[in-house]
Amino acid sequence: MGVGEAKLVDTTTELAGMTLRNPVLTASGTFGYGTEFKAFMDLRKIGGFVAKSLTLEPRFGNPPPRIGEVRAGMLNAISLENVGVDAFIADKLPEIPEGVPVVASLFGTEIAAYAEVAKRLGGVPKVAGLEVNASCPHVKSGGIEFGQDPRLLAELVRTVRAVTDAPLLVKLSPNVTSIAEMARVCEGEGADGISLINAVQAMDVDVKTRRPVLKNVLGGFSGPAILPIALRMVWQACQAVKISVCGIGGIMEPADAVKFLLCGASAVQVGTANYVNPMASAEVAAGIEQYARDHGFARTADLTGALDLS
Amino acid sequence: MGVGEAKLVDTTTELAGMTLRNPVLTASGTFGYGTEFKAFMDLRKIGGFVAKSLTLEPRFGNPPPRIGEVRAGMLNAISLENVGVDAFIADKLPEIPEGVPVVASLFGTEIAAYAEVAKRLGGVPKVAGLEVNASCPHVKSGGIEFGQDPRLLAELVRTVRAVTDAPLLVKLSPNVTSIAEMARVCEGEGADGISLINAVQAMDVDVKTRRPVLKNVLGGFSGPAILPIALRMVWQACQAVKISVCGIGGIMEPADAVKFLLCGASAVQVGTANYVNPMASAEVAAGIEQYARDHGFARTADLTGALDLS
Amino acid sequence: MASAQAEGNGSSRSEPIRVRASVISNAPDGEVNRRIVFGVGAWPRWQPGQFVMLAPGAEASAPRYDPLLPRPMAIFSSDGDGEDQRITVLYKVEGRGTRLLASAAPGEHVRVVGPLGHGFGVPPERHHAVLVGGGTGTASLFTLARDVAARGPVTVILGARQADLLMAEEDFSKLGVDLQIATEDGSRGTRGLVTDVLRQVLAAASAESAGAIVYACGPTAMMRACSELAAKVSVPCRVALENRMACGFGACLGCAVPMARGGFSLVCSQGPVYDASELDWAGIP
Amino acid sequence: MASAQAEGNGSSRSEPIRVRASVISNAPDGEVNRRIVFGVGAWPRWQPGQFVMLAPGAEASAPRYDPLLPRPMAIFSSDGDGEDQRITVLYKVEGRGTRLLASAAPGEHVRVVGPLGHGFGVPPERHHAVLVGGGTGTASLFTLARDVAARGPVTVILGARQADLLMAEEDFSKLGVDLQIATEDGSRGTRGLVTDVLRQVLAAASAESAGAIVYACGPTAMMRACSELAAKVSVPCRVALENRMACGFGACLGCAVPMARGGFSLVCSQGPVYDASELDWAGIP
Ligand SMILES: Cc1cc2nc3c(=O)[nH]c(=O)nc-3n(C[C@H](O)[C@H](O)[C@H](O)COP(=O)(O)OP(=O)(O)OC[C@H]3O[C@@H](n4cnc5c(N)ncnc54)[C@H](O)[C@@H]3O)c2cc1C
Ligand SMILES: Cc1cc2nc3c(=O)[nH]c(=O)nc-3n(C[C@H](O)[C@H](O)[C@H](O)COP(=O)(O)OP(=O)(O)OC[C@H]3O[C@@H](n4cnc5c(N)ncnc54)[C@H](O)[C@@H]3O)c2cc1C
Ligand SMILES: Cc1cc2nc3c(=O)[nH]c(=O)nc-3n(C[C@H](O)[C@H](O)[C@H](O)COP(=O)(O)O)c2cc1C
Ligand SMILES: Cc1cc2nc3c(=O)[nH]c(=O)nc-3n(C[C@H](O)[C@H](O)[C@H](O)COP(=O)(O)O)c2cc1C
Ligand code: FES
Ligand code: FES
Repeated sequence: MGVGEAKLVDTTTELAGMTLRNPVLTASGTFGYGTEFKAFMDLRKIGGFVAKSLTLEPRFGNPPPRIGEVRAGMLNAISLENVGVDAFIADKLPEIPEGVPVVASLFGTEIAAYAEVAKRLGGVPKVAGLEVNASCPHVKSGGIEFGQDPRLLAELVRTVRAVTDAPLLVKLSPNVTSIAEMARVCEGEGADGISLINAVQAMDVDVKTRRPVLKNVLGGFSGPAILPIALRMVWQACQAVKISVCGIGGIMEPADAVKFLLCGASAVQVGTANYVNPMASAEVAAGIEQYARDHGFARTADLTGALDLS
Repeated sequence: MGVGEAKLVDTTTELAGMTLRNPVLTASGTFGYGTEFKAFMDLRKIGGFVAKSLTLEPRFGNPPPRIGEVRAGMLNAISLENVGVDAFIADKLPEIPEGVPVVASLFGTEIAAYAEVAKRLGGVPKVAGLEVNASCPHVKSGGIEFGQDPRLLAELVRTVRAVTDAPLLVKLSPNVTSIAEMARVCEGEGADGISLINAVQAMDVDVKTRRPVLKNVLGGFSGPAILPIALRMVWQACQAVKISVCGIGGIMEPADAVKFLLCGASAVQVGTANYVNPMASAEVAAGIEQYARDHGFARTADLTGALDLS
Repeated sequence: MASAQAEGNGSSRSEPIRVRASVISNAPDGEVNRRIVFGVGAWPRWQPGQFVMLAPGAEASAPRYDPLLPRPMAIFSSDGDGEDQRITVLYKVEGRGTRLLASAAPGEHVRVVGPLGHGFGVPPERHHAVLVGGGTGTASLFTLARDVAARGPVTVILGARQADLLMAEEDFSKLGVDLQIATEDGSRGTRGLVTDVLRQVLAAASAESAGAIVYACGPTAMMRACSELAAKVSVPCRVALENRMACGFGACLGCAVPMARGGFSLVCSQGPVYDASELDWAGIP
Repeated sequence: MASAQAEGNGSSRSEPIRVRASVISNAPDGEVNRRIVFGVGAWPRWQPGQFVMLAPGAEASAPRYDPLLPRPMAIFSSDGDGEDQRITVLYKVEGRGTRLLASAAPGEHVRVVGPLGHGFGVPPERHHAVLVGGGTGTASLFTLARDVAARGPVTVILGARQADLLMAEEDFSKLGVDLQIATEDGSRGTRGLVTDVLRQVLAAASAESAGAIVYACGPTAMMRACSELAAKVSVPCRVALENRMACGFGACLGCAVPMARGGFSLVCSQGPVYDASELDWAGIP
């Protein structure tokens, strides 16, 4: 780059039919309903946020302990806890400043419930798009997750797709043999994009008490430790489908986010990092722009898929 | 415990029909052929070691870079590199001191080759047992791993079982939707035990060069970061089968190993820790004994499954 | 939903901030505990009972993500003003995070988020405030004790297994409040539990006209016992819980505790101070 | 299989040890590089070209596993004897591990495994030894230079992009050897590459009766260029490779480089010193 003024970088991002200010969102369940972060940062510094997954009715979560720390990561077994879709629309959305795209995440134990939540979110102002949470490793819903069975997943995506025209992301579970297969299912059923990964199913034990760290025994593993798994899955998904991919997992610093973009993601979500540093998402967004500038990219969108495999 | 002399703890371990001095082995591919560690520790301080996976013929591995560091872990794409089963028997085994049980790990791209390696290891002195490596996420063998497909896995275990009477462990891949299913397949086909987990398929990117960190792009993720995933899978496998389970993944300290035992493993394998601290395995073995003593267990074997779920 | 009183405070609460705090001193405080003083610049107004999230250990010359999560710690006290404020935290070295914190040297930096949560609130007019601290829970009570000492009668009961585990005894004794100590092994003060002392104090206080109020912070079993004693004599009891936390400001839902009325409350943002009667004690770890 | 000469050394090599080394000093060395001196107790006999694996950063008060792997570093020099030996390492702050190493204070401890690998070996009788160091590769050559200076003619050529990146120039100049410097920007010595200097030195040396031998350590491209120049005038060339390593002692197979004859060699245990002709240069990262 020449001397003089630093070139302006265009950070506009297209994700699953949404146009975002920049490629950084925050991940469902790690950013509350947005309001919790207002003290720390201007929400307009990021591309948008994905709200805590919503069910039809308000739900309580698991009994404590719900979280634990592991090396370079954490476990959680929050489960379904949320205010319910109606309270979200009535009480939470109005608190979000204008100009902050909200992606509503939805979740249910039956396909019909997913569809009903999607319907209620239809046409709601500020809701820029939907994310179907097809994975929740810690819910005792009697076995396999939607995102672990290609037929279940297909039916879920098809049903939700039928009731909404909103930009539709499907969030995939990492606890599968082939992420590419699951990605293709979503594409085939008309999803506009996929988000991955959700937390990895995991467990920890307290050797002092000889008890599981989580009351629920099993939980979801998130944080910097899982980044290499997430990056691999995003890479595999990007090879498998043409719809947009949103990369999630272990992003702490701008360089982490850049890795996902280079592997083919159009945008990223920052999760656990928000707990460690409530300004993390804004710092990641600024850092991606800086990276693009330093490496001669006029648009952050040009980073997508720019991995050098020569 | 009373005052006076510290009670002696019995560390004898039964694993898949082998009787070991203590429940700590070293993991295949992380302890070379044993000789590399002689300068640092007395190999008789551990229960035994699992040698680098062997193929019928000597094989070269992948071109460099083969390794990379990630948060609390490392990636590797060594691939099949090994001296071959015959050179192992002729050149490597004689270098191992008496009284050190060696578990020979075997590997192949076809089932027949696995069986042939197993045959050649039959009755070889010092070889206490066999471990079938059913997983190797970085081998470009044209797709899915043996350990990712229940039918392939069943055929593999059945075929090897038919040619050997040696204690037979099957080492499982973590890159599956249901580890319990794979564990049951092994039990059903007559394996004496299962070892898990192998490295988790993963990837990293160097943002300075915009290239994958590994020449092979994808590699296996190991080290402390993966412990919570390994522990979960060991727990699930122990719920699913009655044959013995050997826990592997991220063990750095004695407490880590104790977690696997509490979840139901009969023994453990120390892997990546050997690189960071070549005495790690001996220290883990001593520490498990200490833990048993401090917590009033007369035998380390009593730790197996002693998780408190009340 | 927090208790009514905590909510009251809530409305006037300052917004939390995140600062790169400089370690001014970090030294043993007694034989087991440690006292760390941070320079925090322009620190928001805070209420006794509020807490901070401290990064585990000092900032390194390169980012390290093991351990990962910040640790919740009560604000023991603060001083200074304007751009030059300091906060003090008293802590016990428990695990990896606090061990690393113990080695943070003066001049090093630690990331601090706070003040967080709701405080104890102020006792009703002329009520006898009885503060009961067990172990590290004591730290949450010091500034409360100082503030209420100016308003009416105060008794502080501090307890621990043995004398060297007592926290901040000297600080409390300088406040000139009625200070009573209980240790299980009798190595200091009464031999026995804080609840043995509390029983007597409440009996005496019941003779007073304006009534009493208990503030307790310590192990769950201790707080529960305090709340039962207080309930027996119809004295209100407020407790400050210490639960595992990831964020400290309501984003992760990790710190939830079950409520008597059903459902959960977030200790970090709706607590950590509760009316003891609000909680489902059987479900609190 | 290592080269014949390295194997020769191999047989007489000491077994490596793992020590908790104490940092004696750790200070800038020039404007970019740093010099760290460790107390290592009874350190085994070692050969120039051998290296150590250093834990990334000083031992913390609690175990931390990020970063995880030890870092390979050449032994620059050693001194002391018996139970009281010291080793010196010169390093450049590159990434997280070396950044943490830079903040290791005197009195802190760093885990060190070594000495590892095979050394350069000794030059044939009366040969003119030409040592070429680029960047951090220079560190591998210092003790070799000192040792061969006692045996015959020596030329040391050190290069870097610019003057402040040069490593250990003063140490070399004190050896009284023929020292030549090349910087790409001409800020010190000849403007140009070390290979420009090497070409001239080899031309002059070819007039000598006993012949010459080149020892090179630095970036892959530099070593490759040196080896090609040497090959042209039929002078043997030995190079010390710097590759990513996990273990440093032959256990992980992570450091493999392709050989000219096919197959791979482990840089840590069969190198890091090779005859340049043995290597498949196109496949070395
Ligand atoms: C609101 C609040 C105020 C507190 N105030 C103080 C104080 O003033 N002084 C003091 O010494 N301690 C206080 N604690 C307890 C303190 O947070 C823990 O002792 C500390 O987190 C232990 O961290 P560690 O790294 O040493 O332990 P580790 O066992 O290594 O921690 C592992 C994880 O468990 C969590 N954890 C472990 N023990 C506790 C615990 N008892 N409570 C909450 N989380 C825990 C850690 O935060 C971390 O996430 C307070 C806790 C809370 C919730
Ligand atoms: C035999 C040998 C001797 C060496 N001697 C010296 C020396 O004397 N002085 C010196 O400054 N450097 C030396 N190096 C290079 C030194 O090892 C790297 O600069 C260092 O590992 C970088 O670590 P980091 O944490 O700063 O970088 P990061 O990029 O954070 O490291 C990440 C990982 O990559 C590896 N890595 C990164 N760069 C290199 C590299 N250039 N070579 C090998 N591994 C690398 C690290 O070891 C680590 O595993 C030597 C390397 C080898 C193999
Ligand atoms: C405490 C916690 C709660 C979560 N809740 C949800 C949720 O409600 N819905 C969802 O889709 N993902 C949820 N997640 C998963 C995250 O959105 C994200 O996919 C995962 O944490 C990996 O990203 P990270 O490593 O950046 O945290 C949750 C994660 C955590 C840590
Ligand atoms: C460099 C490297 C090479 C490995 N080679 C093999 C192998 O040949 N056969 C095998 O079964 N597992 C191999 N593994 C996997 C380990 O045996 C072990 O299952 C895995 O690393 C997880 O354990 P850890 O986290 O303790 O390292 C290898 C691991 C590493 C890091
Ligand atoms: S600690 Fe995160 S919600 Fe309370
Ligand atoms: S670094 Fe492990 S074999 Fe060379």
